[in-house]
Amino acid sequence: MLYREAGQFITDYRADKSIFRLKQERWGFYLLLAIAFIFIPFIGNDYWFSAILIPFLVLSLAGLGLNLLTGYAGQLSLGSAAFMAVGAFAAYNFHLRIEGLPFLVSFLLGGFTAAIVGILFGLPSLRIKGFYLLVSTLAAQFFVLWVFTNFSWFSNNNSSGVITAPQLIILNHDFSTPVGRYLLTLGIVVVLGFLAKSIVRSELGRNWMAVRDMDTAAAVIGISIPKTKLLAFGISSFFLGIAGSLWAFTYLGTVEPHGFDLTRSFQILFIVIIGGMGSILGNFLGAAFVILLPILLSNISMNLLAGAIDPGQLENFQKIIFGALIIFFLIKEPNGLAKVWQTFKQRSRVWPLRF
Amino acid sequence: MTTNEHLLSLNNISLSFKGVKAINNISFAVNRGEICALIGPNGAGKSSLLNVINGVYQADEGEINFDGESKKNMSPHRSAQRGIARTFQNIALFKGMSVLDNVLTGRNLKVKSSWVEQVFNIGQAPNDAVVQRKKSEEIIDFLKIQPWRSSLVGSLPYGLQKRVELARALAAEPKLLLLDEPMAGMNSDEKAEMSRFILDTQREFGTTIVLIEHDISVVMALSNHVVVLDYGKKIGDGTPDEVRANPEVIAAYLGTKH
Amino acid sequence: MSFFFEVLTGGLLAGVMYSLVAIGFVLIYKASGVFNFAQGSMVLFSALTFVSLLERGVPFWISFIITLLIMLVLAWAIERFVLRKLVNRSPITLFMATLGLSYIIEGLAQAVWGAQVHALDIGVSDEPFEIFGMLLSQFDLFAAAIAGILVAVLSFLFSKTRTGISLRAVADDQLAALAVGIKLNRLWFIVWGVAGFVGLVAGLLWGARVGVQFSLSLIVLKALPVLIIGGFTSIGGAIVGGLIIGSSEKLAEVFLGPYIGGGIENWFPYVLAMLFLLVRPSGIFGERAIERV
Amino acid sequence: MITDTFPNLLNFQAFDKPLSIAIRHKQLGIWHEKRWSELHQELLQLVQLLKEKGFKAGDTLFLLSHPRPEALLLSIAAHWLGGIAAPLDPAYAKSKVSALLNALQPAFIFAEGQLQVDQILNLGLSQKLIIYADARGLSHYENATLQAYAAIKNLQPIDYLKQLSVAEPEHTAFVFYRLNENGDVNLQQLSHAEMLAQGRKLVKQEVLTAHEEALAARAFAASGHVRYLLSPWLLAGFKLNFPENIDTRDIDRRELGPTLVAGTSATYQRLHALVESRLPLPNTLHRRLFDWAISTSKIDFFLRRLIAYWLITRPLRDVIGFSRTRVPLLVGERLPAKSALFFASIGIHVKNWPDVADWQQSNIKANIPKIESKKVLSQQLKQAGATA
Repeated sequence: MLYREAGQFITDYRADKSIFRLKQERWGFYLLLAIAFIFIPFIGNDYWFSAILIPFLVLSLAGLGLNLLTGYAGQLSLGSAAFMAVGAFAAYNFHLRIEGLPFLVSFLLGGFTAAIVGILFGLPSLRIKGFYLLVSTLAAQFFVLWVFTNFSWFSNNNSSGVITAPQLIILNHDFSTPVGRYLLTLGIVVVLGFLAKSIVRSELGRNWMAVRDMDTAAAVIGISIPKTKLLAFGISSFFLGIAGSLWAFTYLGTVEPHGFDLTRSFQILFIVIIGGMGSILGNFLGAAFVILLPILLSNISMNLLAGAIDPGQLENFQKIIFGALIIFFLIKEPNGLAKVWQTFKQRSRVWPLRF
Repeated sequence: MTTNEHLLSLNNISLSFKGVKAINNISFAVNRGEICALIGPNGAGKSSLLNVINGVYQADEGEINFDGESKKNMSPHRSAQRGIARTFQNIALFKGMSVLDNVLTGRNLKVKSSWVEQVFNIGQAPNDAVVQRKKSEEIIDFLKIQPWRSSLVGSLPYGLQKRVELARALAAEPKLLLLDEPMAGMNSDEKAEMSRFILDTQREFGTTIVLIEHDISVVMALSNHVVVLDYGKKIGDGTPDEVRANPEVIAAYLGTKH
Repeated sequence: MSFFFEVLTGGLLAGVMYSLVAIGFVLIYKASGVFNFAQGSMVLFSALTFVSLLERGVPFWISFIITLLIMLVLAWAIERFVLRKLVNRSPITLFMATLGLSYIIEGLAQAVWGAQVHALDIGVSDEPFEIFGMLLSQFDLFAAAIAGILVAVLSFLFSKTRTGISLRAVADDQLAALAVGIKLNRLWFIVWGVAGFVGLVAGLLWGARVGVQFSLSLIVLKALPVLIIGGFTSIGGAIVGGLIIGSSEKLAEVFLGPYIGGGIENWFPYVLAMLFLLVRPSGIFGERAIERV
Repeated sequence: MITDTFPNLLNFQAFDKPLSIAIRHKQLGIWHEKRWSELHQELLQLVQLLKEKGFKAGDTLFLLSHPRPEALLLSIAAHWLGGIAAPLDPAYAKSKVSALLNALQPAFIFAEGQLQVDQILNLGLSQKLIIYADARGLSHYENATLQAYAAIKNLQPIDYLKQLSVAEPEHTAFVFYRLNENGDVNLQQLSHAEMLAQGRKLVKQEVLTAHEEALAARAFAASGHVRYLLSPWLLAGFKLNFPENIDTRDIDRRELGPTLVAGTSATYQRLHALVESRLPLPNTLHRRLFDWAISTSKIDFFLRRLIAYWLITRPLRDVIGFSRTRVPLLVGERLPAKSALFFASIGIHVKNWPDVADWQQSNIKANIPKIESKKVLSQQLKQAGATA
């Protein structure tokens, strides 16, 4: 609507593969990055970084992880938090037990460990579909947490299974300040975001969607279902694993296994549903929603209702509202906020005409 | 028993669901480069037969010889690798993907680069991507669906979806193409167009085609070879004219309205 | 040896509880193909309502009736405002909707009745008595009896009454059922209502056992493996599955626990269910469908 | 000073700006570009091909095709050898085209693809050569006169320094045929000089430069397009763009955003109808805004124009691919008031240029749709040649 497309045509296929076809979109995105990396660090305060921005980023990443599995490959999972836990605890142990291992590397290794565990619990998906798969992912959820609580080795014999963040130092620059942790998280999330985008646009991404939309046809045109599904589990868990490390070490600082319990998995699932299945952007929208709504509610009850509602009740209302929202989205906009954005963009492309 | 000019031959195939015989001891052979039509009343077992040929169903008895290799049964994946592509009676496209992406998935077996190479756009990936895109575009051009290249298949009219599904099958550059009622629910113009596409496919790519079709006029116009099924049995097999002359066929099929 | 049997029967009787919840699932799944994750919160909600009424001095049966009515209203609301708007959506979607539903119901229950634990006494003593040299809980036997009766009644209803028959028809083929003029909406309402009733019974028994508290809603997680093993569409299967899960997890806890660490009953049922799946992907009693293409 | 003919001008452009883009053709989803030098090379190969096939001065090359670079280049190659290009309107009814072909008994034909080739072969003409561009479906045809355009790739181009173009300005460059209602063949002969003169007039008046982007959505099947698109292209040396196919031309126009559009009344009316069909529904706020914005009422003030421009006309122009259009030409008959008003109201001021309709009655008679003995027709054709 506001910008012209005329004259933006492609003369080779490589150009057509770029994520933002129109230069205006490209610029808009760069601007966004600039704001996130340069502007916000200056204006943001510690509360914003620690209580809103960092968890927002980490949950976006987690949602991304689950979205790859559920939104793109169509495999439902209730075990997301378990894979986050694996990532976090693995990273912690790598960093703890390998002398002088840069923590970024240990994050990465944590991610890979999560991927392996993910593939293990994904194996049943080769024989079973739909709800039946829930069993496998729930098994992961409970088994993993049980392991981390029962075997204190994983938490370096900490009585309550708590693990603590390593020194966040890259090239002897300390990232443990709120701004530092924000920038660190942002950097990792942006990189992984691009990675995810190029995965879903690659052949693998297409195969995932093919399996999701019609697995019989996918098999008939020669897509290897087992490979496709297991890769989905592996890669999804890799993203979740990294998100776990960030959750534990750049957001909370210390975490116990039950920081990754079933409710966390649900929270991530909600992010995906509200944000939009099968969309990268959606995870960020969904995460923002899930983070901001409670804050909004509590502010309302604080300021408008002058704290008439006690926190316990507030939590209940939150639950009700979230439940209602989930149902609302499933009924009205099954493809979530991302779809809303998509529709808006499409409408404005043809504005002032209808189509 | 398969001589060289037979691309596909079925020997005494039988299949049953829960005791009900869907296919009863059927044998026939398809020559290289021919268009072979399977006809017969609804429930004659035509679709089931296609499903057996490319391994969606596993035959209870009998064996399939494809391209000089005999198998009792094959997985769909294996049969795709060996060059069998197909379309489905009720369209089985990937509704959430664009036309181009659907056609691209059809080429998944031709892709040279590994997924890692593709994700990081290294190694063979950059060239491979271009090659696959070009091939897909050629198919899109061949079936004249350029205007819808980037629209979601779910949003396209029925006739077009049928064409896109054919495109996806052709993208695999198959030796054998199985078409399950490619013209079901089309008007005469669309049928004519689709027939033309099918003929061109056979001529341009030398693809052997086995198709199921109810419209006898289309069958007679298109096919070099007709096999007639009724209640899971083969009751006719030969050139269109031979079949048209076959009294049993007339009784079982041509007599009844379809 | 007798100790083994003691654990076994204890497990079996606990399994009865699982079965009770699982039955609620099966009913709804048969009728609407919905995997109702909210079953657990329905159990919690009903128990909480009941006990709160009781605490406010309402007589036992009155509060039972009231609770039942509330559960019916709930069922009606669910059918009217959720299911009806999600007809012929994918099962996954429906499942996620019930996930949202469970959040609403739990939030509602605690917002109205508070989150503290309530003790519930339904007048059945829980002190164990000895039989064939092993200790059995009187309460467990009572629960088993109730479950038995419930199952008997349900299976009678579903084999004899019109509703029951149309339910089976729907389970077989929704379109065909619609064609012969079965009103799905009405059926769904009934089924959810019955599921609510079953949930109430289960809620009372569990509540009396462990106290009425939030954790009640978590037994839904146990019901899942039960269903996997028993098959989603068979009440009998739900019972058997419940018994298998109940007993095996207790046995595992007692005999495996010491070696690999306690608290394994959280995940053991799932592992067991997975093993089942690998052997028999559609459960013991569930029927396998042929894929049409 | 080189003589004023199409081939010479192409020579000139190839020397003047060898490396700048001359032609874009959207194929297989992307715009394929050709530079003037490449174009020149291809032209020389085509000349070679035509020579080999015995095309000589005075021969006519008939073109059955939608707009394609191949058709364009072949025309100029024919000119090179002193021949004439006769494009047949692809919008013409099949039966009429067949009737024309029968009447005219062409020896050299360019056919876009299988459909056209079939049409020609079914007529059983005694043609010497059929060049086809789109090989789809033709691989199994066994007809000695069939020749794939692609085959020129491995042809040794003529040495244009030794074999200069024999075309002369007063030669007929293009001839257009049509049938009147009682089946007489009418024709229109256009010389190089005349066409280029009018082209030059346009270039001068509209100040067309080498930077124009023109879209050739219609074939050069009407003299107007030769006058106002083809010759300006060769004179000003701008970029000529061909859409992927007739169905995608709207998408392609939007992608490209041409600066020069040469359309007929039909072209513009079609576009107008397209917009009409997609307007916001009546009695919606959206629609009211639209109407208010494009209303050409007298009460006009700065703010209104500003809002109208940014909210409606500018985006609308982009959607229909006119956002960069500097010279919207209307060739031939003028627009109906309604359409004219519409385009004016969104700031597209269509410029009307006359399409001189100097149709001459030939005494060739064609029969539509049935074909009678070709012998008689060919005799009539001979007479026509004698009398002309």
